[in-house]
Order: sequence, then structure tokens, then C-alpha cells
Amino acid sequence: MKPPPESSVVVPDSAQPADLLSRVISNDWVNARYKHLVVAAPPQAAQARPGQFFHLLCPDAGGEHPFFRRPMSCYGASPRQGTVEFLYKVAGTGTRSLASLVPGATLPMLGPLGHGFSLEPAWRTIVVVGRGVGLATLAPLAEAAAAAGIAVQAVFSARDRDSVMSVERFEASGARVTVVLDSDGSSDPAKVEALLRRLHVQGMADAFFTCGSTRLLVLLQRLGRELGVPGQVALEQQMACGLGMCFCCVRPFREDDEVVNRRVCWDGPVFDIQEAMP
Amino acid sequence: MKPPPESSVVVPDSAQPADLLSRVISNDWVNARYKHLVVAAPPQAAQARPGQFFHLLCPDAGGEHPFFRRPMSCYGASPRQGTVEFLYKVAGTGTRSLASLVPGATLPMLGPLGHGFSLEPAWRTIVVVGRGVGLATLAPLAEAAAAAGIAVQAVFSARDRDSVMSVERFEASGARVTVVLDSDGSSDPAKVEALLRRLHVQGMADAFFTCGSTRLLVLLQRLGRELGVPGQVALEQQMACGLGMCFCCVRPFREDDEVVNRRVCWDGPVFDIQEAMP
Amino acid sequence: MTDMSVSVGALRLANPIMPASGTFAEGLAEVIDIERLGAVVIKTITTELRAGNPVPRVAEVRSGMLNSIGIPSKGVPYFLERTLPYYRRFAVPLVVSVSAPTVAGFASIAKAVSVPGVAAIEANISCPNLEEDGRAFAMEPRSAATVTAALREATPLPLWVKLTPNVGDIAAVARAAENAGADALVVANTVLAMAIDIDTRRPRLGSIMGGLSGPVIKPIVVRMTYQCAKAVKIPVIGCGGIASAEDAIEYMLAGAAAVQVGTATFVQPSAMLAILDGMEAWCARKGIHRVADLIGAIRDTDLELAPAQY
Amino acid sequence: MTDMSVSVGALRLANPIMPASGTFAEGLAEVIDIERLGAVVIKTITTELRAGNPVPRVAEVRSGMLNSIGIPSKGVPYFLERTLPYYRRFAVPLVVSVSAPTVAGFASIAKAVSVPGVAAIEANISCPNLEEDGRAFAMEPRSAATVTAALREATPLPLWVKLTPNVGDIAAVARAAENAGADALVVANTVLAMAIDIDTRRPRLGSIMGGLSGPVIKPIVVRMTYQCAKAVKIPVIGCGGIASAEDAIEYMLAGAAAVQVGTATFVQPSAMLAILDGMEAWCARKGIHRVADLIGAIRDTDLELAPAQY
Ligand SMILES: Cc1cc2nc3c(=O)[nH]c(=O)nc-3n(C[C@H](O)[C@H](O)[C@H](O)COP(=O)(O)OP(=O)(O)OC[C@H]3O[C@@H](n4cnc5c(N)ncnc54)[C@H](O)[C@@H]3O)c2cc1C
Ligand SMILES: Cc1cc2nc3c(=O)[nH]c(=O)nc-3n(C[C@H](O)[C@H](O)[C@H](O)COP(=O)(O)OP(=O)(O)OC[C@H]3O[C@@H](n4cnc5c(N)ncnc54)[C@H](O)[C@@H]3O)c2cc1C
Ligand SMILES: Cc1cc2nc3c(=O)[nH]c(=O)nc-3n(C[C@H](O)[C@H](O)[C@H](O)COP(=O)(O)O)c2cc1C
Ligand SMILES: Cc1cc2nc3c(=O)[nH]c(=O)nc-3n(C[C@H](O)[C@H](O)[C@H](O)COP(=O)(O)O)c2cc1C
Ligand code: FES
Ligand code: FES
Repeated sequence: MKPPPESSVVVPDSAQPADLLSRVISNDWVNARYKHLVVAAPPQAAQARPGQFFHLLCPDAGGEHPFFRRPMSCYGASPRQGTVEFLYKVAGTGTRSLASLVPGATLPMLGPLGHGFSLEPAWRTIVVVGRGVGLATLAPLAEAAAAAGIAVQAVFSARDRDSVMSVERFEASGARVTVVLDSDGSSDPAKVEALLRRLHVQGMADAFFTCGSTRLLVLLQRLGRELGVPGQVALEQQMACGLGMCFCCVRPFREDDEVVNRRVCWDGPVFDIQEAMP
Repeated sequence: MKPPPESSVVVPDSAQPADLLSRVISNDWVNARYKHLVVAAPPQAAQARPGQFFHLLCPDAGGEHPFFRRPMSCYGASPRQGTVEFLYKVAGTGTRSLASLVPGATLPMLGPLGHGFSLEPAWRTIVVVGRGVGLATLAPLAEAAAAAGIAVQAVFSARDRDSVMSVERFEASGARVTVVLDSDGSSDPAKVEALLRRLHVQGMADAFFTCGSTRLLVLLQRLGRELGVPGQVALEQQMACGLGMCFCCVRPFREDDEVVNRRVCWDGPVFDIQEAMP
Repeated sequence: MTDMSVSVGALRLANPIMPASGTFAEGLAEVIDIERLGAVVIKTITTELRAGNPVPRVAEVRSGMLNSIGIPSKGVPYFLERTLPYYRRFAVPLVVSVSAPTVAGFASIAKAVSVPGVAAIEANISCPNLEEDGRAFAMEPRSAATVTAALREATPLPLWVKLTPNVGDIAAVARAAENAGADALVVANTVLAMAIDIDTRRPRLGSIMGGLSGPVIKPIVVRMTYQCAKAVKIPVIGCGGIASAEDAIEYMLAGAAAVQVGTATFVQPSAMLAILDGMEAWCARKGIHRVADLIGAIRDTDLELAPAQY
Repeated sequence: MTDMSVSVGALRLANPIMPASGTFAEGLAEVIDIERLGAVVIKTITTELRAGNPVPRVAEVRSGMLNSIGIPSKGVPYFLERTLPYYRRFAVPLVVSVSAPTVAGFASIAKAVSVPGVAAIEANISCPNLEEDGRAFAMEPRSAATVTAALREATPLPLWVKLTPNVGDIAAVARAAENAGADALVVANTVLAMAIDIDTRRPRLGSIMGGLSGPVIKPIVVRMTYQCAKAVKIPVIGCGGIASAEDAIEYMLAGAAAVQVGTATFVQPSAMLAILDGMEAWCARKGIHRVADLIGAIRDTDLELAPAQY
């Protein structure tokens, strides 16, 4: 492994990050495991770009003592309404305490952070493939693509019908959503591969975007390489600082035949799909 | 100093202590610095005797992280109503978090703990001298005395008129309350001494009881020695376990010309007034 | 039903949960059923009568406490005449913690308390060695070995040696105690620490410094338990910040054959029983038939211990 | 208005607040005004290029964190060509933390970074000494002295030596570093610790053990700061668990001439400035005209340090 790349002096591609105090507007369950959090936030926050995230200071509540902040993708940001949205899975200490937030509560959030997705003006249709929390990260991308006149073919993978989320949100932006499920076997890699190849044949795959599943990442890397389709992936790693300072969030990446460590918070969380190592 | 006395195998003088879950009925301000907490508690708790205390598990609330429990005298206990009362000064971490309790909240409390006051059947009138939080400890004593047919002369010392508490409570039990204040000079030791001597001359001082002020303790020790009046004092010391295990709550006591350490939680909190060292 | 029993050397315990010395006394028997414990360990006693340290003796810190109780002791006769008969009414094994300022003093108190009714002796060697500049016996492998060897001579009872965490290389001390004849190690005593009241500018303990205990020290002492368990063949008893069943299990995975619970009992008098019940429920859920199977069961074989590198 | 300036040897700082090495980087300059700090301290660099340790590199524990980042380093040329020019735009003094596996390596990197724009060198000697069994230089007075003397030879810049808390007698190491020519001591690095995930049975850090930091270590490191400040005449910089103005003041009363803030910044990016503002307000409230008057101002002269006695 080579030492991390020189990116540490790079300027981020959006609003200056700041530690902002937001106020909870709503925090409702969308299904048995996910909640949708909407907060009122200062203007900078609402300028978050697709793929960027916030580092949330989860409350010391209900016997939970989260120590670190928790990174959450921006699921939506409306500068006009002054809101920022998150879609999160209630998993451990931090997200359980987040789930206890009631409307009116304050939530300190650091951001917007990281490098988001980029869209090439030349693309006409992109394919967005997500699973689970990955959809939270991909939703703003679909909306940005629509706004830029780029059509979106979305493939949602989920355990079963009840786990499917966000379809309306994607469809509202004009995306075409195909849902594949573990429960009926339609999420089988071979079937998803066939589906993606069909889209490519139809000229509807100028780029691949993915988040939320290692299996899907591996599939898209292989297809992308074979078909010459570029792609981007949003990755996760445990974070302490979120600002590129602690080097705890590194993951390995391929760079010119070498393996380098990059910080997900600072060099990502969005990376070139071929450089990512699952 | 000699090692602590042999009291560690002594059985307490009341209901077996237990860690009980109580429920807050009310928690209201009585003046700018004191709150009155009433909880519904299991029968054992309500059997607490005057001078006994509970060790309260203060909530981890409002950014306060009390680690130890906090000792609080039982300000009242009604086995019939199943309630226990506390009167407390909002001081630091623990009492601030206690102050945040709302009706319906649960409060774990260990007790009743310690050795309370004792009353001799031969006494006809006792003098109870208290200041500040000391009144919380002395109120149940006045009520027990009344129930035993012993008259109570109470002297309350306070900074000013607004700091006076509990007068109605004492008077309701039949006690005669004299209030002395710093603000008008009536709490001056010489004046309080004259008052106590008057009570003694009138045959109304079969025993002295005190809590809450070192100055008053010293005065009562001197007078008691001179006049041959026995007495008891309830003392405070920082506590960890409340059960005689950690030896952190020791204070020095005179015992046959020697100085010994005794545990306030286990050997007290009520001690012979002449043995206490201020 | 999980078999909760564990062996600490020759001594078989009904379960791995016992109090830490100095955090247990008769008072607790009024609140919990102490017969359910694996053992009871009494507060350290010394031959000399002692009053302990000045107050304030405790301070509260974030997620833990500081103490400078010292060792108020009523001496050996009091132990034999009062404490021991009191515990005879319980069937649970009694472990007697002893201390002394000299090697000979350790040997003599160990001998004096090696009487029927005592199941094991725990030597609290985190105390100043008056023969060597007042450094604690447990701070150097050599002095730990010397005192352990003398204790081994002095008593036929199972000998547990309790180490201090205030050392650079606890595994070396552990090996020294093992080689000198210890039957088990208790890892560890409190971590030397202090706190200052910024308003009064005074130390928050009357003796300036004291011992840190509670949840705050758990990650440090889990590490030491792991290091000691790797370094010796005798059982290691883990002790430091255990407050939940999960904490106790973590210590056992790190290599502890049993655990001691101290500070947690001050906050939650029923902590030890709650831990025991919680461990039993956890084992049942995980299909673990013998709690002893957890001892040292950390999955670390494929990992390389990176050279400590900060 | 309180005079917030302090001296660390010959170096005058506008105020006593600076980041701890490894917890600061350019990213923070986007969120806070780093010109307001007393100094900036960069993450330790080494001559060799290094990738750092395996993931997971951090774990959350009660009131603190574990890390095993290691020292990913891009080497000296990167420092000279990229990092240094970046910091030249700020007026705040730049402290460069260096490390090496050998005494000669330490001397050589110290020499290489002794260039204009560098205000002081902080030697992170809590790293394994490859010439002596891999024990950290800071673990023994002798090896600490040897490496400090070599560093002293190699650089005319103010030399700060950063100690490890993982020792039995930190005052002895402090004295050794002072005698060998250190201009100041940083007390201390992280406390060696570990945690295990009981469900997977795996260590929660990829390198099994790692360094504990955050509020959890404050009472331990305040104690060490106090011990070191009593033991040496050179300034001591306190570092461990500082998260509030009160914490920083506590360290100064214990004897620290300045303080470093690490983990707190991860949770609260503005922590250092909040601490600075809070100290200034506190001093104003208390009528303290020079923050430097707090240094070592603990009221302990009438107290006797009880012989450590657990
Ligand atoms: C850039 C980024 C964007 C993310 N966006 C979303 C999102 O929009 N919705 C969503 O539900 N989740 C998202 N995650 C994952 C989310 O951060 C974790 O689910 C969350 O931190 C878990 O915290 P916890 O306290 O509930 O779990 P615990 O297991 O108690 O967490 C313990 C520690 O591990 C870390 N951790 C655990 N799981 C993850 C993970 N998957 N990724 C990173 N750190 C983790 C926590 O942050 C914490 O430090 C994102 C992660 C990253 C890195
Ligand atoms: C037997 C007994 C009965 C008591 N009864 C009452 C009562 O009825 N009403 C009342 O207002 N107060 C009473 N006190 C005092 C009360 O316990 C303290 O005011 C309270 O513990 C302060 O806690 P804090 O967190 O607010 O203060 P902090 O200063 O934050 O407390 C820090 C630590 O010091 C301890 N401490 C601080 N002050 C005292 C004190 N005066 N006595 C003992 N420990 C202290 C705390 O328990 C805690 O461990 C009693 C004390 C004892 C020992
Ligand atoms: C108040 C108190 C008194 C203690 N007294 C003793 C003692 O007498 N002998 C001893 O070996 N350890 C003593 N200890 C240390 C504990 O036995 C234990 O090693 C330490 O507290 C760590 O465990 P914990 O975090 O569970 O409390 C004492 C600890 C406390 C908190
Ligand atoms: C993520 C992380 C990385 C660190 N890297 C270094 C380092 O490179 N060099 C160093 O001397 N100390 C390093 N440290 C130790 C800190 O500088 C500091 O000594 C320690 O964290 C205690 O302070 P704190 O409790 O305020 O964090 C690091 C600490 C953390 C948490
Ligand atoms: S989280 Fe600190 S560098 Fe990424
Ligand atoms: S508080 Fe533990 S002995 Fe009194």
C-alpha cells in the first residue's frame, strides 16, 4: 500500500461546511426499521449537493450514550424551504437516540461534507442501482439528474415488498423505477445483470451509480468495465471527525495498479466505481 | 485515630432497605432554591423512620451526568398513602437532574437507610433547631414526637424571610416554631443561645435535636454539656454506596477520649450530639 | 440451562461473579441475596489497625469515580472474631483480601487468616512496599515475585494475587507472580488519577491522588486482562468497570475465568445479580451450554497485533 | 480583559489552546478560524511512507474512543512541499510532530523539518523503538533520554517531547527528557486499551489494541500532568480528555503551561474556540488578569500526599 493521496489540501465542491443547529420538523417511521427525519436548517445546509452528508450529533437520550457523531447522507435539501431530510435505518446506539427526537428538538449537524456525485452534461440516461440506506443517498442524485435533463433508470433491490422505500420520491422526479426482491428471487445477481444489460442495449446506461450493496457494486464494476460504462459509488465507513483529520474512515482503492487508502469523509464518500475495492 | 467501631455487623432499626422503584407524583418549587418531591413508593419505603434517608438514583438528564446516587432525608412518609417526600436544595449535578423529574417519571431509590432519631418516653418537651436542608430531616421527628405525646419547640434559622420553609408543616404537628433570621440579626448565636436558655429554664428542653448548621451544632453541644441536656444531630457527608461498604462517608467522632471514624450512612446519619465533631 | 460454574484453579465457583475487594460488606446482604454470588471478597485487612485516609475520600468523575479510602482496618482479631463468624452463615466461598507494608508482614497476615471458612486469599499487593522506597509491590516484577513467594510459603490456601494497572508492562508482573506460585491473578486494582475543583483550586480528594474505577477504566483493564491471560497459564480474574452482563462477557472473552464487580454495586446494589441473570439469559439465547466456554474465546487468531503506534 | 498569552519555553503563544497531534488537519480550517489558536500541531510525520493500521481503526466506548490509526505518513518531501506552504498563510505558530523507529531516524527527521515556518518540533516518542525490542522510547527513562539528546543535537528549534501514559512512573521519564535537553513536555499520548464485540467475538479494532482518548482519560492524565509539573522545571503541556474550559483550567491548575485538545474536536469541531472563549469569560468573572497565573496554582501545600494505598 502507498500512503494516502495528496487530496488533503483540496477544497470541497459546495457550500463551506459548518456546525449548524437544526430544528426537527418531523421524524416519522417509513417502515419497521427506517425513519424519515426532516429538519429546518440554515441556508448553507440546504445547499448540500447529491452524495454529500452531514455529521449528526445524536442526543444523549434514553440510556444511549453515543460518543461520536453519526454520518448521514442528505436525502433531500430544499434551499427554498430551508429544510434538510434524512432517511435512516434505526440500527445501534446513535440511530436509536436519533429516533427519539421529537418535533421542535434541536439537532447540531456538521456539513455539508464530502464530495458528492458528478453528472456529465453529455449523459442522456443514467442507471441508478440501490439497496437499503443506499436509496437515501441516491434520491437527490435522481432529482439533480432530472433537473439537468438527464433521464434516470432506477433499480431498487430489497428484501421484500415491505422493505421497499422511496419509489414515489424517485418517480416524482421522473425516474423509472424497477423493484427487484429477494423474496421472489428477482434480485438474483444474474437477473439484475440481465436487466442492466437490457438497459445498456437500449442505450439507457450512460453511467452507473450505486450505493448500499457490495454485491451490486461488484456487479456494476464488472459490467462497467466490460461495457465501457463509467460509474460512481457512494461508500460508507465508520467516522470520527468527518473532516479528514483522524484517518479512521479509510478504505482501500485501486490507483494505477497500486492500492491506496483514501478517507471516505474527505476524498469521498463518492468515488469512481472502478477504483473502489468492495 | 482508632479504627472504626464494631458497628458493621449491626442490623438497622427499621424496614429492611431495598432498591425500590418509585413514581413521581409531584416535584414543585417551594422557593427559589428548594423543591418538594413527592413519590409513590412501595410499602417498605413508606415505613422510613425520622432521620432515615434514601439514596436516589438521579436521572442522566439535561446534560447532567451524575454518577453516584444522592442521599436525601425522608421529609415525610405515609404508609397509608404509600408516599415518600423529599425537600431538597437544587445545588449541583445530581439535584439539578432531580429537579428535572416530571410527574409520572420513575425514580429508583435505595432505602430506608441508616439509623434515625430516637425519642425517650420520659421526655416531655424537646427542642429542635434547624437550618436550611436540616428542616427536611427534622420535620418527621417533630411529627413522631407529637405522635408520642412529646411537645416540640422548634427554632428555625434562615438567611431571610423568603428562605423560611416548613413552618406550616411543623405547626400542623403541634410544634411551636420560632424563626430567627440573619437579615434582622435574630439568628445571632448569642441571641439563639439566650432563647435556648429561656426554653431550658422553662423546663422545655429535655433534649436537643439539630441538623443543617455547624454553628448551631457547636452551640447546642456547649449548652447541652453545660446544662446536662442530651442531644442528637443528623450529619451529612458525601456518599457512594449508602450501605456501609465503601467507607467514603466517614466523619470523626469523640469516643472515650479517642477520635474514631464512623460512617455517616451506616453508623448514622443521626449521632449523639456530644460525640459529633463539627 | 447454561452451566454457570467456573474453576479458579482448584476452587470451583457456582458462577463467575463476585464483588471486588473494598466494594462489598455485610450491608449488601440486607439488599441482595449474596448466596447467589460465585464468591464474596472482603475489603482488604491489615495486621495493624488503621484509620484510612483524610476526607474527601471520593469524587465523582465522568462515568466513574475517584477514591482514596485507604485501608481502614480493624486488624486480624476482629476479622477472626466478628467478620468470619458472620460469613459462616452463608455457603458462598469467602475470599479474604490482605495487605501489609513488608514481605514478612504479608506472610504473617496470610498465615493468620488461613483458617477454616476461608476459601482463598487475595493478596492486595498494590500497596507501598516500605522496604523499597514505598513503591507498590505490584509495580515491579521482582518485588511482586518476592512477596508472592513469601505468601506461597505462608498459606496452603488458594492464593490470588491482585495486580495494579499503574505499570508499563503488566504481563511481566503477571508472569513473575505466576512463577512465584500464585494460583490466580486479579487484574486489576484502580488506576491512579486525580481531579481538581477549579473554584476552590483544591484537589477533589483529601489525599490529592486516588484510584479511578467504574466504566471509565474498562477498556484499559480489558486490555490488561487480555495481556495477562496470554502471558500466564493460571486463571485471571478480570476487574475494572464491569456494570453489565455484556461487560462481564467481554472480560471472559478477553481471557478472564471469573470477574469482580466493584463500583457498579455502589450505583446499583443489585448489579452483581443483574449481571449474573443477564449472562445466563445471553448464554441461553446464544445456545452456550457452559459459560466457561467463553473464557479466552476472543477471535483474534487471524489478526496481527500491530506494534503499538500512536 | 485577561491576558491570555502563555510562554512555552522561549515560544510565546497568544493563548494556551492548541490541537493535539493527529486530531487536526486542514479540514478544520474550513469550519473554524484557526488563527485564533495558540498554535497548530500537525499529525505526526515520519521519514518513511506509511499506510497506517488495518480497519476498523476506531471504536466508540463510554465517554471516549479507541483508535489504532497508526501513522499514515506521506513523508518529509510532502510535508515541505505541500503542508508547510499551506500553513504559511496563517500567522499561528506551526508545531511539527515527528516520529521514527530509531534514534538516528528521529535526529534525521528533526533536522529535515527544522526549516523556516516551523515554530517547534514535537517528538512523538510513544512509538516502538526498533533498536530495543520494540518497546516505546517513552517507556523507559533511559531510552527517552537517549532519543531526546539526539533530537536536541539535531535541531535548534524548541523541542517538545511527548510522553506516553503507559508507564508506571511518568515523572522519571519526564526528568530524563528534561535532563537530555527537552524544552517542554507534552503529557500525554493515548492510554493503551481494547474492546471486544461480544457478538462477533472479535476485537473492535483491527489491530486488537489501540489508544484510549477523550473525557475518560482526563483524571489519569491530570494526575500525570501534576506529577510531571512537580518533577521538572520546563513547561508541561497537558493533553487528555479536555473538552471544556473547565477541563483546560483544571490542567493549568495541575501545572500545565498550555493544553492540547484532541478527541473533543471530533465531536465538536469548534471545541477549541469554545474552550478559549470559556476560559476568557471564566477569568474575567474571577478577576484573573493573566491566564498564566493559573499555571500550577493548585492549593495543595497544606495537604499530604497519602502514600498510594488501595
Ligand atoms: C457518508 C455516509 C452516509 C451515510 N448515510 C446514511 C443514510 O443516509 N441512512 C442510513 O441509515 N445510514 C447511513 N449511513 C450509515 C450510518 O452512518 C450508520 O448506520 C450509523 O452510523 C450507525 O450508527 P448506530 O449508532 O446506529 O450504530 P452502531 O453500530 O451503534 O455504531 C457504532 C459506530 O459504528 C459506526 N457505524 C455503524 N455502521 C456504520 C455504517 N454503515 N457506516 C458508517 N459508520 C457506521 C457508527 O457511526 C458508530 O461510530 C451513512 C454512512 C456514511 C459513512
Ligand atoms: C444523610 C443525608 C441526608 C440528606 N438530606 C438532604 C435533604 O433532605 N435535602 C437536601 O437538600 N439535601 C440533603 N442532603 C444533602 C444532599 O445529599 C446534597 O445536597 C446532594 O448530594 C448534592 O448533590 P448535587 O449533585 O446537587 O451536588 P454536587 O456538588 O454536584 O455533588 C457532588 C458530590 O458531592 C456530594 N455532596 C455534595 N454536597 C453534599 C452534602 N451536603 N452532603 C452529602 N453529599 C454531598 C454529592 O452527593 C455528590 O456525590 C443530605 C445528605 C445526607 C448525607
Ligand atoms: C471505594 C473503593 C474501595 C476499594 N478498596 C479496595 C481494597 O480495600 N482492596 C483492594 O484490593 N481493592 C480495593 N478497591 C479496588 C476494587 O477492588 C477494584 O479493583 C476497582 O475498583 C476496579 O473495579 P471497578 O471498576 O468494578 O470498581 C477499592 C475500590 C473502591 C472504589
Ligand atoms: C485519531 C487519533 C489520532 C492520533 N494521532 C496521533 C499522532 O499522530 N501523533 C501523536 O503524537 N498523537 C496522536 N494522537 C494522540 C493525541 O494527540 C492525544 O495525545 C490523545 O488523543 C489524548 O488527547 P484527547 O483525549 O484530547 O484526544 C491521536 C489521537 C487520536 C484520537
Ligand atoms: S472521519 Fe476523520 S478522516 Fe474521515
Ligand atoms: S457511603 Fe459507602 S460507607 Fe457510607
